[in-house]
Amino acid sequence: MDSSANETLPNNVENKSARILPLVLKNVSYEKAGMRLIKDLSVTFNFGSLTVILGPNGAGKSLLLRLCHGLIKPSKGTVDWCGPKVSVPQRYQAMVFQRPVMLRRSVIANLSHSLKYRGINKAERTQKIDNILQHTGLSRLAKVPARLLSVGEQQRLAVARAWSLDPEVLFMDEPTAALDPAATHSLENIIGAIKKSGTKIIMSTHDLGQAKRLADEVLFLYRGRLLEQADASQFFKKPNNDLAQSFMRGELLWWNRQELKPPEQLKERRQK
Amino acid sequence: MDSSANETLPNNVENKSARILPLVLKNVSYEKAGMRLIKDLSVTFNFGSLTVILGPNGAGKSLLLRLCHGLIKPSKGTVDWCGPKVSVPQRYQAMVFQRPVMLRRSVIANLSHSLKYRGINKAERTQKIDNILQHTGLSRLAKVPARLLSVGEQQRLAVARAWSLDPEVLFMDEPTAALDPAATHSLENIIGAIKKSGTKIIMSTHDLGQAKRLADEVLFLYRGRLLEQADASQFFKKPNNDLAQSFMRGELLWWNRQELKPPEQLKERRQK
Amino acid sequence: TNAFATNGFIVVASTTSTVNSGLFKNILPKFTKTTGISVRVLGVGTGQAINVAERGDADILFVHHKISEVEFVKNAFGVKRYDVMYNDFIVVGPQDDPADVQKAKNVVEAYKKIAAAKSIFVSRGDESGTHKKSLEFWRTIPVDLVNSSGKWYREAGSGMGATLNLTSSINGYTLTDRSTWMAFQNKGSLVVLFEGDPSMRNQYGITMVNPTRHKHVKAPLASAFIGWVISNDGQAAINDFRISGKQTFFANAAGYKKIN
Amino acid sequence: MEIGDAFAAAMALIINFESGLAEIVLLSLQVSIIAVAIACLIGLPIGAALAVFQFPGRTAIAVILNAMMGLPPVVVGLIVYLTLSRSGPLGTLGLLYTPTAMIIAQICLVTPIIAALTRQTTEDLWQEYAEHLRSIGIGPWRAVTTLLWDNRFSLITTILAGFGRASAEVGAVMIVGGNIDHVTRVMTTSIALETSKGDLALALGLGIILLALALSVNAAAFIINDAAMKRHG
Amino acid sequence: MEIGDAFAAAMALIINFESGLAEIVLLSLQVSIIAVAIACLIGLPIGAALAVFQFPGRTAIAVILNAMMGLPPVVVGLIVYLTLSRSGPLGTLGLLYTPTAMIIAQICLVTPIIAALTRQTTEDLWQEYAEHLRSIGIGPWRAVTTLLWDNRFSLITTILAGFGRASAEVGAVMIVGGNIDHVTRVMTTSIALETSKGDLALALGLGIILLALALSVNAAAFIINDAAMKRHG
Ligand SMILES: Nc1ncnc2c1ncn2[C@@H]1O[C@H](COP(=O)(O)OP(=O)(O)OP(=O)(O)O)[C@@H](O)[C@H]1O
Ligand SMILES: Nc1ncnc2c1ncn2[C@@H]1O[C@H](COP(=O)(O)OP(=O)(O)OP(=O)(O)O)[C@@H](O)[C@H]1O
Ligand SMILES: [Mg+2]
Ligand SMILES: [Mg+2]
Repeated sequence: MDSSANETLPNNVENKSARILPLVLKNVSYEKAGMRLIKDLSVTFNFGSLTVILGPNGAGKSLLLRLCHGLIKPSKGTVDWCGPKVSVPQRYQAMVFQRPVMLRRSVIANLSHSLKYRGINKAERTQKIDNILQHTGLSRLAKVPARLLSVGEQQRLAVARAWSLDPEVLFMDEPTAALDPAATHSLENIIGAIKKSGTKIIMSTHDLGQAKRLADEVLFLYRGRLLEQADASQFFKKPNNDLAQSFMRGELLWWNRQELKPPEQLKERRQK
Repeated sequence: MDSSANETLPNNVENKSARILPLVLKNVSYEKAGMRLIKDLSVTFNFGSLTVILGPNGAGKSLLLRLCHGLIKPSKGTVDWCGPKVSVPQRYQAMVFQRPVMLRRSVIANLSHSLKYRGINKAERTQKIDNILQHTGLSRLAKVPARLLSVGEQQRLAVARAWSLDPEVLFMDEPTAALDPAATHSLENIIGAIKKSGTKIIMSTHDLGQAKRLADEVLFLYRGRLLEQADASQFFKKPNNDLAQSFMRGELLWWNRQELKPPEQLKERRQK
Repeated sequence: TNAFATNGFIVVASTTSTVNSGLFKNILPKFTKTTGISVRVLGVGTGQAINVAERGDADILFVHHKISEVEFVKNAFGVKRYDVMYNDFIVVGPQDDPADVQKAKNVVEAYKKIAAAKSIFVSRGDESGTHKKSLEFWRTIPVDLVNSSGKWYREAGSGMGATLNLTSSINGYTLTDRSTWMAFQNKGSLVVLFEGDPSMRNQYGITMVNPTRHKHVKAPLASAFIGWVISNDGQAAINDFRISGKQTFFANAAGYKKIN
Repeated sequence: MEIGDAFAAAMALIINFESGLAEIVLLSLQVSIIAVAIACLIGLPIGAALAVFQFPGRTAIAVILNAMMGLPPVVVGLIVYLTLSRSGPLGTLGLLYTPTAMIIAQICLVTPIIAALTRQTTEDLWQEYAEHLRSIGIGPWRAVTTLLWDNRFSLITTILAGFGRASAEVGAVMIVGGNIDHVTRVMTTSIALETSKGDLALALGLGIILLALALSVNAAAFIINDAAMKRHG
Repeated sequence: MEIGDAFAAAMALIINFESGLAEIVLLSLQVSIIAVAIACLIGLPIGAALAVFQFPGRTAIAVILNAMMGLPPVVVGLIVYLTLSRSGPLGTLGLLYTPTAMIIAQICLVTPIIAALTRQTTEDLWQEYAEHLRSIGIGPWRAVTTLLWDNRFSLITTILAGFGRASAEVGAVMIVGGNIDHVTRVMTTSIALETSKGDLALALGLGIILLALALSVNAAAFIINDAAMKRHG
């Protein structure tokens, strides 16, 4: 995550005109075990901007990212890619999970595994991996089994792995949560560079400073509901929603929201 | 993690005079697969103060906590509890892991499982669990299978579980990494209260602000070596070690340390 | 109705030929009805039956290899051996009879023809009474069985039923006791090709396991059974047993013969 | 072709449902289920303990256990026979040629299978749980309890593998049970008997019924397991 | 007591090492290893696919597979026998009473065991891997490859369970092989034969040799597995 190397980032700028974007969610609900975890959510993700999803723990940020990425199916509503190449949308996306899955292989094998299945040939793979390992500071760990890495190192590997796929849309679920300050800073630079190269980034974070630094657009989620969608500049000046306001003040504890006078409709959750 | 409720925290203040502390590490090294991951580390942890371990990803913070907690054995050197009750030191410790293990049970069963094995009877258990669930904002999730919780909720459960054991020494490995801002704030308050109740807390964090707010004492780890041990006030004014200085400036990337002119002895790692 | 009606049971170690033919199923209820003693019959190889009896795991030995039975008594494993019944061995083989066994004058000639034609002959190969009988016949002919084994001479190493199954699917010849043959249902194209040579007689005997050697042997119950088997009632029951209308075993206990 | 005959024979057996068949079916189920239950009581803790305890010779025991999954039924039958025989060490109990002897033989066959497969499954979960369980300081035996309980939905396949071995096995029960009519005759020994009588259709018919039984037991286990899983998440 | 005799018999067999014994031992190993290898080729992908693919009837198949772990060898033997017999559908191949027939029978017995246990093990790993693999968009068959590869160290126990079943089994090979001396006689059928001859010491002696063989195979598998594990972490 060497911020000085932005020019050599292995992303392929010229390919990046919308192939699957925009992504349109219409009245999406997600239920599990009788609980409505995502409620009537409608939103459109457009090419270009970086979207940050904010919200307290358990708000549904990770579920929303999974729904968008197609890993879970909505119980109601639709999730549609509306670009020209929507027959294989998975090919143009990648995701960094909040708890990254480490294949029981070395760091390098973790990277080459996904590249192989994207049909990238051996020579190109080796070069790409070298490059990306360097940018994420994993070069000297290349041969270590991925499951033995420290948590922060695993998070870097997850970023490297998703990034190497050169996606049009990159989902990231709190990608810097386990990173040290310098690595966080460096990853923010990388994210900026990836975005510049034409990749749509949709990420969640609990670091409000980071959100402010990176976001073009903010979604504020609360108990499975999208309470506010706004331009970053506007949102960080002052959110419209009262719950978003108290969240920004570091006050919003979702389990004692009654003290915060919430909208009436929020009461139904987990009553059964 | 309701900060207003500090007075009702379920810790048992009167029991808290040193039973197993101090903890003395003498020349501790930890090797694995031919790599020296912790190198010649000597440190003493005393009763009362809160120790924060800082250092970049892969520095060995988690390994050090594991060594102290007795989960791994040093390859060289000794880790000794020097208090009066050292025959069963595990009874007086608890740990919040960086990746908490969720038993395949409900939230409540995760809590009662460890309490049961500490010999706490059913009535007391129920009351304790109720109390702690409330303080960590998990009450309404009590019956949900723990593995379905969001990552942040899992981290809360891990804190609740360790806290419920009422330890003399509480190890916490980046306990707020997945928490939202308000929950982080609240947990910091809880940590303060636990400390006040007489529990020794040894924690790692990447949040320098948090370290500043909580620490009495700071250990700075770098590539398995303890480079600085200092009073928090002194450390945050200006660390003595040059690497610690650049770490505090958000500059220390461990994989390009050659640019930072490090001490010579740091070169041997992972050469094989 | 009698002294033994105490729900006692005895164990009889016998061979698969008697069990598979259904003889015991037929005659035992008659015994149990009059005495109240139930009889548990073990159908195993002759060698195994003798071994079981020697170890004292049965009260009675009921097999068809007189030499071994006499030996059994001589070594004080058994009390006394009685002849019970007989039937005969037969040579079965494929209907088209490639070795022309049907025309043989005696069993040795039949065996000679098989060896000469190198037609497949399936041997039990398990040291059972039937196998030993078959070897008796082979020994009278100059033929190298060891070298032929695995070629035309196949050693099945299994019970009569399994050997017959094998013989019927490869259309070979084999020697079998008549009772197993009569009850056997997977004959395929096999037919009886040679029978009636007096040396093919198959004698069954019954012996009580020595109760002084094995204290737990239920001597009174066992004597009752042996007594019944060689009594007129028992012998008549054996003679009455039919497979598809044909008599299978011929009772020949010493006393019974006299009466007849 | 005989397969058709076999189905006809199976149907005939079921339709003219004789008490003889019922007796055999019940005895089969009884023997196998009791044997598997006892094998679980022994094998599950042993398997889990092997995953958890660290001691010299642990791998050797694991390898031996793996090898013992291949205990030949006839050999087990012989050993149990020699032990229970009147001239054997436990001869005075008079257990030979009783259902109890058959249960003992099957326990010997099934316990290693359950223990070896449990060791493997538990080891995978222990990797995940070890740090937490050791952190809260619970002893290895209590760790075994926790692991077995939390792994119960995976262990069902292990137990069913054991049940499969028990219910299908003929070599051992034949030797120690003796296939005595009305006393120790079970499905598999009946099938062997009918085969040796050359009544292949009847043998196959019995085989079909035995498979149907196995299927019912497995389906029941699955349904119970699934319901429990739904309840516990 | 006979156990002593058995060890003496085993020693005698090994010391006066006859070519007859070598023949039997080799055939046993050959038949079981080939059968298990083929059963793995079929069972591993089927088991893993059942863990990965979602389709209606998936649970039904899983339950049937579990139940088929309890296929009785005699029944399998009969079915293979009827299929290969001269009057059966594949009679023209003339495979009955050949080692090939024995291999076919053992494949039938072992494949369900390997598939069912693989399904269980793979399902546990799939739970962990699913999101990542689906995220990178690899198809289910390629997911199967990844899962089998990454799970190879756990699957060894599964394969050994299959090998145990194959090498210990007597009912099926007896029916389709016929236990013909120099042609299809293997260790287990020899043991059954000696038992029926009443030569229990020799039977047990052969049993001891068979167990020693199984132990060697398992130890070899363990050593290879362990070396690979050390290399791959
Ligand atoms: N499969 C499931 N079954 C039941 N509840 C679930 C399931 N998956 C998620 N949940 C619940 O849905 C809610 C939202 O989960 P999600 O992981 O999206 O939260 P999040 O916003 O990402 O939180 P965090 O900041 O802690 O990561 C949580 O309360 C969680 O307990
Ligand atoms: N079992 C192991 N085998 C080999 N290397 C290991 C093992 N465990 C840890 N390591 C290595 O030791 C180093 C220190 O790991 P540790 O988890 O203590 O780091 P950390 O300081 O906690 O980092 P983070 O901030 O990312 O959590 C890492 O580089 C890691 O790859
Ligand atoms: Mg989340
Ligand atoms: Mg760490």
